[in-house]
Amino acid sequence: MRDLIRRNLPFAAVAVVALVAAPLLLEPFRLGLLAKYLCYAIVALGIGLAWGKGGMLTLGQGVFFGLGGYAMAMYLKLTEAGPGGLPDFMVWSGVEELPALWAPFASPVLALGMAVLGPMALAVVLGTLVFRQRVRGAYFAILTQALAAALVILLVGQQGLTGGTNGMTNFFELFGRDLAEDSTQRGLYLVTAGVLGVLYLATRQLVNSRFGRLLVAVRDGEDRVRFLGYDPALVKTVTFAISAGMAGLAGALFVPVVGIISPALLGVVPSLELVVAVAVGGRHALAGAVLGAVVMGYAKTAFSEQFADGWLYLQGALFILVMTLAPKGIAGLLGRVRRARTA
Amino acid sequence: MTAFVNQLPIGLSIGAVLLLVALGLTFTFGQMGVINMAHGEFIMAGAYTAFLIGDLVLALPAAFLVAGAMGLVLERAAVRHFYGRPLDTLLLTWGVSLVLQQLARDLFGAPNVQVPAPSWLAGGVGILPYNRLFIMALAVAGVVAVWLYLNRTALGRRTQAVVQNRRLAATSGIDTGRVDMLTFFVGSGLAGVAGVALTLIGPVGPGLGTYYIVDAFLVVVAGGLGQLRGAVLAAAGLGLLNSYAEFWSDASLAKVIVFAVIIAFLQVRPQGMFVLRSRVLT
Amino acid sequence: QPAAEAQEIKVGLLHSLSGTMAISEVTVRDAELLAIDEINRAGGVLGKKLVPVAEDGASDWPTFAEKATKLIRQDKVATVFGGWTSASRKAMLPVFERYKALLWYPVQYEGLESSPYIFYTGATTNQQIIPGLDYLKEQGKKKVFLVGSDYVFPRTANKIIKAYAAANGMEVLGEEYTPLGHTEYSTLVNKVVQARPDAVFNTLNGDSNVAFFKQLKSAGVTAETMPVLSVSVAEEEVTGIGVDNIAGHPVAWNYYQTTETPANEAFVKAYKAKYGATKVTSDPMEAGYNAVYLWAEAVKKAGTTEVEAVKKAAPGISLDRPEGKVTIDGENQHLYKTARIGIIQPDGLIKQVWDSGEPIKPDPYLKAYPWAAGLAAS
Amino acid sequence: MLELRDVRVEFDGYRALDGVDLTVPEGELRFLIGPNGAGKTTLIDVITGLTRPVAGSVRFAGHDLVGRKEHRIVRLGVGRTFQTSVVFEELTVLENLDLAAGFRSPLWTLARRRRGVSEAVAEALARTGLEELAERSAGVLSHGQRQWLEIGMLLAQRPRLLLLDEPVAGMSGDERERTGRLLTEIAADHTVIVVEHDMEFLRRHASTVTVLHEGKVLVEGSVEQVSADPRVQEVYLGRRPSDAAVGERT
Amino acid sequence: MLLSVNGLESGYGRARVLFGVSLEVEPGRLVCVMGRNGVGKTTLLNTVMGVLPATAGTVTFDGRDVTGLKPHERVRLGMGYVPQGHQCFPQLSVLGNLLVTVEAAKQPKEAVDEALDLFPALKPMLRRSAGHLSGGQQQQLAMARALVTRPRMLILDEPTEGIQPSIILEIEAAIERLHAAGLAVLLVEQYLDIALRLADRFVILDAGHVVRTGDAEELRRDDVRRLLAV
Ligand SMILES: Nc1ncnc2c1ncn2[C@@H]1O[C@H](COP(=O)(O)OP(=O)(O)OP(=O)(O)O)[C@@H](O)[C@H]1O
Ligand SMILES: Nc1ncnc2c1ncn2[C@@H]1O[C@H](COP(=O)(O)OP(=O)(O)OP(=O)(O)O)[C@@H](O)[C@H]1O
Ligand SMILES: NC(N)=O
Ligand SMILES: [Mg+2]
Ligand SMILES: [Mg+2]
Repeated sequence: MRDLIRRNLPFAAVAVVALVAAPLLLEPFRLGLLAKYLCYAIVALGIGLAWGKGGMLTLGQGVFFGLGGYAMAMYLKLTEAGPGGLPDFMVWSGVEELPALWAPFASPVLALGMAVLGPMALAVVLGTLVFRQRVRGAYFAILTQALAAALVILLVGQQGLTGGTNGMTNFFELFGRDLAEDSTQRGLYLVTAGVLGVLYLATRQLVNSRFGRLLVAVRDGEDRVRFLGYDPALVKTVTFAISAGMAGLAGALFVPVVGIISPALLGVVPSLELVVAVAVGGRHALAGAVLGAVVMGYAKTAFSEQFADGWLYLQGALFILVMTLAPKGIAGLLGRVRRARTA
Repeated sequence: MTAFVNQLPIGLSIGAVLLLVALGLTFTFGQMGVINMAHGEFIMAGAYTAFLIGDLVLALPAAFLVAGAMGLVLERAAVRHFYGRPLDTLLLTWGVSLVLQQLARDLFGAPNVQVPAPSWLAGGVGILPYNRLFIMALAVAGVVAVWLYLNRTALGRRTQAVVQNRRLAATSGIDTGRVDMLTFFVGSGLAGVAGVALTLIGPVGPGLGTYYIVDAFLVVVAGGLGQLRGAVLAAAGLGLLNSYAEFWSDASLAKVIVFAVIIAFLQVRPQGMFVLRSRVLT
Repeated sequence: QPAAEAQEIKVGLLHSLSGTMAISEVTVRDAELLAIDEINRAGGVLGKKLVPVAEDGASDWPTFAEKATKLIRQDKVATVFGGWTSASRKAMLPVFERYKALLWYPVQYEGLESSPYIFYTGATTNQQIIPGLDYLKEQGKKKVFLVGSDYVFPRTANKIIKAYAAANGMEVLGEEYTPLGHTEYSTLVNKVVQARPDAVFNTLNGDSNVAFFKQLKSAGVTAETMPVLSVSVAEEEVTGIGVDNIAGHPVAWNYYQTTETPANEAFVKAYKAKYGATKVTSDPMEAGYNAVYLWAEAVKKAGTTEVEAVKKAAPGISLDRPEGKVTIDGENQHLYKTARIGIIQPDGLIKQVWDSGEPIKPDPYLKAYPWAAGLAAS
Repeated sequence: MLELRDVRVEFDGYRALDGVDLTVPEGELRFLIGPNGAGKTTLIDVITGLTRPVAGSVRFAGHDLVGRKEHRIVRLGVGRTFQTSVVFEELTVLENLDLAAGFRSPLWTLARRRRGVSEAVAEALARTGLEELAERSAGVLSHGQRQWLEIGMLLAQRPRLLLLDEPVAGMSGDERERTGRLLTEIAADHTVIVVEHDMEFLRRHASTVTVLHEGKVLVEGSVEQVSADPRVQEVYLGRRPSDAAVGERT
Repeated sequence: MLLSVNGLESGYGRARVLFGVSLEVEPGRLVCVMGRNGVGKTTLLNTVMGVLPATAGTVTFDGRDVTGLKPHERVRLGMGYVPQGHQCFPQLSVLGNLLVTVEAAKQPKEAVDEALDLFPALKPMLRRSAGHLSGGQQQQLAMARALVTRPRMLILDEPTEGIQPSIILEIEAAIERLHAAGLAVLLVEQYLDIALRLADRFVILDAGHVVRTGDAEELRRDDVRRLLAV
């Protein structure tokens, strides 16, 4: 019992800061940014699971994030257009009738369901195809990267259906509440933080379970696992789907928080940035993944505000330094400090 | 009909471009397992070298040296701490690529620069301009040189030994550090050569590398890791596929089709076109 | 501190300083900085100095929205000058409308928009695309091929072109889009060459233009046999494309470095003095430069930087700018602008061959063009 | 009951197995010897689905094994160890064993934490003498300790057919003895096939021996019969049968 | 003294494995390192070769302190190593494996033929990929590979593991011949009888400490043998 409390103390402390202190102390604009980082942290958590524990380096997590985001955006656009109305971008793209694909997204339940289940379904299909054929390592990484590139091109090309390069923006209300209101934004922040907390605990539980051990075994010796009677493809597909679902949910939260979804948010570069964030935070620990997303998100904002002209140097340098000096990321560094103190 | 027939040489010439940009990767990725995302920026460095020198032929060896030297520095300063962790190198070198892009922007300015094409490359035969033929010739020459290097020289053999069993290589008397440096030098140098060639057909600016990097890796993946003949066939195949897919639909859809075909292909041949089977369990 | 603050007015500059769009946007930012310098040297606005706060949009639309919010809410700037691509403008629009702040957008665009919180200082379609088409028609070009980047500006522009062609006895032989940043044009060039059009209408943006023109030239296409009219290639792109590859082809804009006005002489001189003698000036730069002056004028007229007052003061303001006289239209917050067709010269500059004579009234929804009815269905 | 009929395996034209017939009845401890490269490991690979034969059939307890996926074969009750041991270095010894024992439970039940030590795992720990190392991660084990862990994982799987590829290589004399006794014990109610080169080990523990040579079964019989066979001496034991008593171990 | 190891310590990360190991190999002598599984034999050889860094102590080869040298530099000084577990360059051919080593060690090509004469079983498979060989074949290749560097001292980690009896005899004979020809050998071996036949001296390790050294005769003593029992 004591052990249980001790183990959860850091988590509880962070939760109090995030849920109580942050909304009180931060001005609305900054709180909104923090909410955005937390959305990324949810994606990072999934990457931490799939890559850190399962060894699947997914460079296409933006795809799932994007699907979730688009599902939510479609719902928002439809409520705003009202029954029979058309979303603004369709009007200037010359679309005259609501495409059939859009119809289900008028329902918030279906839209949210699609935001999570859609990415999971895609992950299951893709996972079944590639994992069963034992595509892995760098092959898998590059395939997912190509997937991200392809999806962006597809979305951009279907301007009437998706808003093209612009994506979708200009949202006004969510479940009847004015999105411009600071109180709505604070509420969204709290929801995001809460979702992240719950997912973190659930993922931690999963990682510490026997399934988690199996996952590590698959990562380190996929072929050997077969001879223990498990199907690694199934284990990987399930994990990949879970991480895709998380990314989808994060995307759905992101849209009302940030107010835009566009192909620029889900292509090769943002997908890579998320993986980088996980690496910086420390992919071997779930907390590291979350931490990395928040730190890198903050660093990007801070650097680009301070040094609008040369911030890429700083971001690149920060990242190269962490990778070379602390290959296990910030979490690894903290672990080392803690061990050194107890030793 | 002519248009249709024309697509054949066009496809091959697209393949030659793909092959040229991917050739260096068969070294750094195929041989050493390093997923070098800064490969694109080494291509860019080659292109800027051509810009500075202003003469295409002189630029070829110079770009090889410049990009090679950059690769050498990258290898010594960072990549060497990452052997055995190929997926981590991907992230590291991506950071490097960001910095190099920004550096180019500061050194040469954000706008594109122009490398004049030599007058003897004006004109062409049939649908293929001389500059495309030049690129195809360069790709062929590159493949031959790489093949000879890997299979006919002691250095090539040493490279393979280090990749396959680093520790054993060291205890067999191979200076693994030097082999790593050399391999990275050659792989990066080849990127520089590709950069010179690309000045003939595309923009020369800080973003140059980003336009080619995903395609280059796809060629290596479809061909089979470290497999030269695989890379050649994959490049030609993807070039033709691209050319006909774009001919029938459009450039956007062609890219999507290429990706779909690669996934389908990996269903049949999960490790790319040519696989080196090994009995070692992973 | 408060005393000093009272002596300053913060204005936001929001352009891509990194990423693909940096190529173009950095120069616009530079031109805006030049205008701020000049105004400050002349005593500022309402006796206060302008202090630029620059942010990087990073060629990423959501970042534009985020940085716009930051400029408005955190820095409390009086106004923002920024954006280039339509996507970045669309991303920023709700932010400016939500916080009732002002954006000055300096680039030609596809029209069909007039936000109460945006001033558009670049051309709308009837000040660039349609004059370009008129020019082609005048030159006897009846068959055109449309080539563009895959996003909203080229797609909308091409819709307008097709409607125009239908109404004016022109034939559109093909319409092709490539992703932004695409560099492999051999297939597309083959399609164009096989279609044998009289002219190509080019709405490619950014680096793709370099690849397109280089590969077109190697395929033996010349400006004599098949002119390519571009609406997104200005002076600073010419160097990167290579003068040899593009000389002789026409472009459509409102301003060229060679435009002969006293204001332009001063602008070019000042710009080169500040940024280097080899630098060129272009239409979007000039539109950004103008934006700062127009806003300053409106503030002077309103006697305050308060947004609603500035909006109210702006309509009708008319200034002599490098491109000639521009006037703020009260109805849609666009400018009256003179359309100009130019030919790219071997020295890399653009020589005007045609102009609309007087400034054209902005018509973002093309209400004055019967053939365009139905294009703007809102 | 295991039955192989006319099994052929080719690698790029090279015949690694060239028509092998082999029958191992239930409850037998069968030893498989043969020169390096004779095809012993390949034979195990074929049975466990790692290598697909170009011809022939492999039947186990009424099931045809050819073409089945590896993990399905394991689920039929066929377990193996590897010549070069492969264990999960980041997991503890206990977790390695638990994983091996857990494949029968459905995937979703794995979502719970491991509580305590299951019977199969406890037994495997005891039999392999790894109790003291139970909480250490497998990555720190020495070569010989890994061999034991491999055997432990095999035991924890509770298979009906056990295939062991050179289990005592790298073990010290005492450990060989312990392994031998363990195998004999297991063979009482399981089918066990052991690949080994250690003739002394065979002499002490083997009843029936199959000798493989160049992808074919050369002879089958008791240790004495086999060692006395001149062909076996020629290709395997060496020309000095008396000297071949390289039995005494540390 | 050809090789002298003094107070050597090393390990993996924070786990220490060797605690002040000292031993010596005279020119032309064969020293056998023995001990139970996991006592640190492989760790010792790896540290001697420079694969693992020594955290304390020195390794001197031929009068030269090599403690800080890289593995390949030690090979060029004449230390030939056959690691445990029949390792090879799997995608190179058998001949490629030998060639790459002979070139790296800057030895003439004839060294390859000499090595092959010692392991004739390799001759018919020179063109095959080494990764496709059986375990025993790979072990022979590993020995041959160490020999082509023309070492002055051979360091062998359980060279007979996984090898068929007749070839064990051959390997033993080969070691004996090499030894007789003046090559110094540091050998880790589990087969006591082989150790008895080959060794001039032995070193017994336990838990990272040297617990006993002596000459071949002493190995026969029961109290020494007990050190090796579990
Ligand atoms: N994947 C493969 N590709 C090519 N040849 C192979 C492959 N696997 C095995 N071989 C060849 O098949 C033959 C039999 O190999 P196998 O490993 O079964 O021998 P073994 O009897 O287990 O030998 P050892 O006692 O040395 O372990 C060897 O000659 C080997 O080279
Ligand atoms: N890579 C490693 N990381 C951590 N610990 C290790 C590692 N390799 C070995 N060890 C530990 O070091 C100790 C010595 O291992 P070593 O391999 O040197 O033993 P050995 O005497 O060669 O045993 P064997 O006879 O089984 O080969 C063992 O207890 C082992 O647990
Ligand atoms: N408005 C433009 N050119 O995107
Ligand atoms: Mg074997
Ligand atoms: Mg050992």
